[in-house]
Amino acid sequence: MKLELQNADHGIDLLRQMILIRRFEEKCVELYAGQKIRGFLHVCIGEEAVAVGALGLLAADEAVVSTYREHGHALVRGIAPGAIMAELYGKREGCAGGRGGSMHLFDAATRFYGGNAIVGGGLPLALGLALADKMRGNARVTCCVIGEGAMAEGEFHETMNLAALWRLPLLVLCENNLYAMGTALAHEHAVDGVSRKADAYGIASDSVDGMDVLAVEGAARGALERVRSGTGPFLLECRTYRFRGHSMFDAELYRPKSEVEEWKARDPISQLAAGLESIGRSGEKLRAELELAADEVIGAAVEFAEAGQWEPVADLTRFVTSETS
Amino acid sequence: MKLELQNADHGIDLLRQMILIRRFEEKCVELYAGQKIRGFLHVCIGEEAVAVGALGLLAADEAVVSTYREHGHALVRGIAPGAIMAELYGKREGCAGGRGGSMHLFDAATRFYGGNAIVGGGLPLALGLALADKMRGNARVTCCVIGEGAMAEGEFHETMNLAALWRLPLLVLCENNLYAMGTALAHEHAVDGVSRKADAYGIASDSVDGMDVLAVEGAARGALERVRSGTGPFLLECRTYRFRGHSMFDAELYRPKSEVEEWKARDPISQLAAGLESIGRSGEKLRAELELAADEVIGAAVEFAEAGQWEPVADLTRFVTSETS
Amino acid sequence: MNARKVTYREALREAMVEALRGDPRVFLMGEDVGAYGGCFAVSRGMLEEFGPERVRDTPLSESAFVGAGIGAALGGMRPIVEVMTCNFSLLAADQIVNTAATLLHMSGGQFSVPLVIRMATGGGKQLAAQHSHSLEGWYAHVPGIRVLVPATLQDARGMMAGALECPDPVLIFEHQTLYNREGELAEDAGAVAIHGAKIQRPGRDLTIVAYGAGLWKSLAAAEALAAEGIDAEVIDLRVLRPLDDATIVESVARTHRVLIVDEGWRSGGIAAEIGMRIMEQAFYQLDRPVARLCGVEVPIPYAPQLEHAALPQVEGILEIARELIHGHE
Amino acid sequence: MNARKVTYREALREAMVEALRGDPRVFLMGEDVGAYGGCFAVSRGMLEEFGPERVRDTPLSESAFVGAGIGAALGGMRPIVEVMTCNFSLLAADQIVNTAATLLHMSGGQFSVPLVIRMATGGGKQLAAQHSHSLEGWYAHVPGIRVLVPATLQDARGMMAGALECPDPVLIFEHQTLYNREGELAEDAGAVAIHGAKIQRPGRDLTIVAYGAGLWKSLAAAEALAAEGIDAEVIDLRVLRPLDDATIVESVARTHRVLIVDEGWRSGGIAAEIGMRIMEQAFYQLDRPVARLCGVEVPIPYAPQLEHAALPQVEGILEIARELIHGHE
Ligand SMILES: Cc1ncc(C[n+]2csc(CCOP(=O)(O)OP(=O)(O)O)c2C)c(N)n1
Ligand SMILES: Cc1ncc(C[n+]2csc(CCOP(=O)(O)OP(=O)(O)O)c2C)c(N)n1
Ligand SMILES: [Mg+2]
Ligand SMILES: [Mg+2]
Repeated sequence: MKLELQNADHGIDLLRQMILIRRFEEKCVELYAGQKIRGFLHVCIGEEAVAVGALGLLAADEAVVSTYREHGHALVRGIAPGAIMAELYGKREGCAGGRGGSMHLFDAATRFYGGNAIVGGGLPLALGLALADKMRGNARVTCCVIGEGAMAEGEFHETMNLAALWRLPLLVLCENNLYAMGTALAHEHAVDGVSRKADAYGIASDSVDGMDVLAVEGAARGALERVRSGTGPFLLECRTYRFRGHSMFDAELYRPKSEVEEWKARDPISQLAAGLESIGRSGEKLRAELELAADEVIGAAVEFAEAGQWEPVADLTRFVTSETS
Repeated sequence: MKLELQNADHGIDLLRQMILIRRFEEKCVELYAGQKIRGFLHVCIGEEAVAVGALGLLAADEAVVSTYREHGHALVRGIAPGAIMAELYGKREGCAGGRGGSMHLFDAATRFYGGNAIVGGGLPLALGLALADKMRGNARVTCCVIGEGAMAEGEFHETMNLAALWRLPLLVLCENNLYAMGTALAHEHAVDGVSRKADAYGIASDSVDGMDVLAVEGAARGALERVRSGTGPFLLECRTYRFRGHSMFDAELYRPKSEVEEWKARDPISQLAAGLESIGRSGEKLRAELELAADEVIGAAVEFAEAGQWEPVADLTRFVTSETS
Repeated sequence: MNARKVTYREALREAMVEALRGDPRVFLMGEDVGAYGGCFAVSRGMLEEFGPERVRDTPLSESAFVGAGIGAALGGMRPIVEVMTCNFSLLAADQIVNTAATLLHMSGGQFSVPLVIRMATGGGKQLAAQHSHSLEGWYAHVPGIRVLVPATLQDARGMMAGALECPDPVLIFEHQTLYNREGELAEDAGAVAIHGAKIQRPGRDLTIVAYGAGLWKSLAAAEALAAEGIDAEVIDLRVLRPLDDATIVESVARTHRVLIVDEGWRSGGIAAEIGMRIMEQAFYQLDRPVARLCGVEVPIPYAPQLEHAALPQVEGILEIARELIHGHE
Repeated sequence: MNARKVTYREALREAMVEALRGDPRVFLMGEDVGAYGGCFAVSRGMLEEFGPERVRDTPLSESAFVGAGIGAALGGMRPIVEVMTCNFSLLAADQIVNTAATLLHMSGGQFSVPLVIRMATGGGKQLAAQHSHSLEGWYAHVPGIRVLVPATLQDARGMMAGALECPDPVLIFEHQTLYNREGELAEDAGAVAIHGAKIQRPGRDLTIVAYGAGLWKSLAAAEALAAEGIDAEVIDLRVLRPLDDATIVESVARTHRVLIVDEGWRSGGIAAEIGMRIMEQAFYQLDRPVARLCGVEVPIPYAPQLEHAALPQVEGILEIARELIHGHE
């Protein structure tokens, strides 16, 4: 963890964001047990450094296409915690009007294009967003977040090839948490890592420790500069780990407890807190304060969600097609 | 063209096969003009060295999965020319009973699994054939022939990854003729060649001059040895060229005539004939003899097809599902 | 109003050329739309006028380039994506059904997808089982998309403008046997509605509901029936989703007898839906059960006599029409 | 004959275990069937018994591993491929429709494809639009495949054996809400036919045609109707392709009134096909038009009240049944 003294404030901000995500999702797990949240719920606990380190660098008008494990991405991109929580509740005040739920957060204002539950399905969509920008002369980036599991889908291959052929401003951000549900990396990919995959398309790539938010930020900054310079797409892999099961229905038969414990010892939040400690800020005290602050935000979000309305059943068929007025 | 004296007979046999394919397809073009053959017709004129050099090495029980440009493959694998021609006519004596036509030659006896007209669609099927062999302890190879265009499809990626993961006895034989219909290589693939593509899966690969039948044979022999040794799949690229349009409906707007002429100067048949000449056999005389012999075979095939029957319309719905007796 | 001779293919091209000229957001993308001139020569010449950015050749990557169409539409463009035939569109079925069709709803109305996808459909050219199927009725099952089946030159010329204006995904199915069809088109032919069926031939004795290539077979049959004293009304559906029940039901209320002609496979095809709607809305108007003439349930074979037998033909229409009027012999 | 308590999930597992024990050619392949124990825990424990070759975890590559199932079937194996939900099967739609379903015919009868594909289907668990759709009726449109929809424990236990014996591709749709369903199963429960519908409750006043999760809703409705003096017959379709018209038509000839319950989207769904078959074969037996209660035509939303409203429910069945008997109020 390379934290410099002059960056302490920035470090604290990163810590704040990671803690917000962590606490938000811990709350989600609790609410799921209480059946306030239903359906599938996938949390990114343990992986917060990726969302915060990488997506935090995007400009306000840069687009994100994400997966079903996207609460962290949505929070970093600035969707209101209340709107996210209301969505998880299925309320009309949710950021997708309650129609999407946990796997389908959407927000036009922050250009957050889901929340996609077809693994790899967001890649062609992100390709198209980048294509539109290129055709319209916009230098901005589209960032597509995928898990390493998605790299086995044909859509990954087709998208990489097209993005490279057309030199599109696309950043593919791979959260490699070593498992696709219960399938370990060694059973997913004949070749580990992204560099040889990227090479196959002549795409620049990088791989970084996804538990170190500063490292993620550094790598993402480099990747984004490159993409914004117009040389084409970039594939950035962050090696990370989910501390919890794949979803709320996971017996975790496929990995040893000890492995989980090893990775927990590298908790990105603890690491950053320790980094702050090492430059003379009280990491643990900060952490406690930030947790309190986060809990307040989350409490308000829950209240907002609780107070939200159920969409009237009469509106069921709204938005199947557009309402042309 | 490295032809050794002691191999003259083998060289003559290769020449015989290439000439049979060439003459067969020239006849097809003629018959198409005469409306004896209908639908889509894709000939491999110019590319004969690949079929003859590579597929000629397969053992009798090794499977082939091919494309819609497969007459040459079918002939090399030993499907009777009459059965192929009857199929092109749409007669019930055809190797697919007239239901398939030019794009869908099939033959159980020679383990010829199509004749597939979905570009890339044969790859997963070949993967499965190889998987069955591996699970049943058969060391034999399944050979999947694809065009370079197919390498852009997601199925290529998924199949490569799975074949490598599972170390399956699969030879992917890529006929790279520089175009997918009218789309030139530079618009198909961000990266040319197969080595970086194969690397992405840790698959062994090779690329060879597809106009030189002996070179093809040499490369294919190496590839097949490797696959049969149980180390997993192999990707072999043969750089070749089709002298004619993509199908009978091609205005050839996308490539200069001069390019076609350059490649015609490298005609695999002429090259082999010259090679035979160089070791003291009269290449041109041989060629003329073999053409005569081929024409006899083809004449008989056409007769067979002409004499064939039209499947009664009452049998239309046969073979939609199996007839369990 | 002057008229001129054009083909269906030319009418489609004119519509696209007009769209690309008129709106910088519109572009055409697909396999071989550019240098090759389009696999059915629909876009020939367009690369020269609009350049490779706007007439964009893609590699063989149906899922990615259809999905890229969705993304580009979200990004403010108005893409026309060409998929060579609807058979190949199955490689992009996930993008069409799971993404294009759902995005507006899943996002609570935030993200509409103004995407147009054109594809060839249908049999009759001996292209066999992987190039000849009719999937327009199948896609019409999916909420969130609109399905157009232009049969006439007017619709080939005029539907594109409306499709591009539509905020939602529009699938256009062009029957392979129609591309060479020639006819008269008004000099100033332009946009037509992308909703609603149309009575192409009024009649009193019987309603024939058809679309695409089936329309022309139905009109030919209607002529032959007229000679026998049977006056058939022929409806061109034009749009398979949303279906225009009203026009059909209104016709049935007059004729009391219906035949639906649909090249798609019989079981679970669009003909069944139309029949069911008639049952629901005009049961007591029916003198006889609704009849349908569909594609035989078989992967379309190559052999000409088998392919012919697998598809609805004029003769079959005549037979059923006579039976509907005169009863079983 | 002893009976025991089992769940639908266990019944499915038993059938697979039996198949793998009994035939070395049978193996199971799909995402997370092994180490994870199956995404719906159907195959839990099977990896331990049969090892990673025969309970084969695949990467996320639906098109390739479904296609590999086709190839392995051609190569002499008897693969069971699991696709987690039918929504994801659209990524393999090309392999299923363009290859598995056509190969036998295209090859003139030479290559049959004895492949079994299992997938979860249906809504009711708030999984939203990319995990909740019902595509079994959609697939039933395609010639060359067989479509099974086990609703009962007997069928969950017994259909696999027949599916594996079938020389052609068989798709099995398991409704997500049924996995936890518990009931009695005979100690020696085994193979059942993979053709034919079954009258699950005889009745005289009205025929309710249902399948999958809809069967249970229909049976519950029939109980409630009985209390009102309406005696409903409930038919479990069991197989959507080929459809067993005969059983339906025979029932209609007795009851003269029909309601079809189908969770798939209404337009162009399997309910339309069933209605059309009744019209074609039993028009003059109908006292009223055939009614259908289908999934509302909307990508299934997450919110519970919306999802509930989007799917057929007992209340809706009751309403339509009453109307069929008593007429509109
Ligand atoms: C096309 C598709 N296939 C299967 C699934 C079921 N599924 C959901 S998440 C998942 C694993 C994805 O792994 P990865 O991409 O590594 O993301 P992670 O969950 O690890 O963040 C699977 C198999 C799906 N949603 N979509
Ligand atoms: C999935 C699919 N997409 C498009 C087509 C139309 N098509 C037929 S051949 C072809 C080009 C294929 O090129 P390549 O793989 O290089 O083979 P070649 O024809 O050059 O031998 C295309 C686009 C198809 N048959 N299947
Ligand atoms: Mg993962
Ligand atoms: Mg090629």
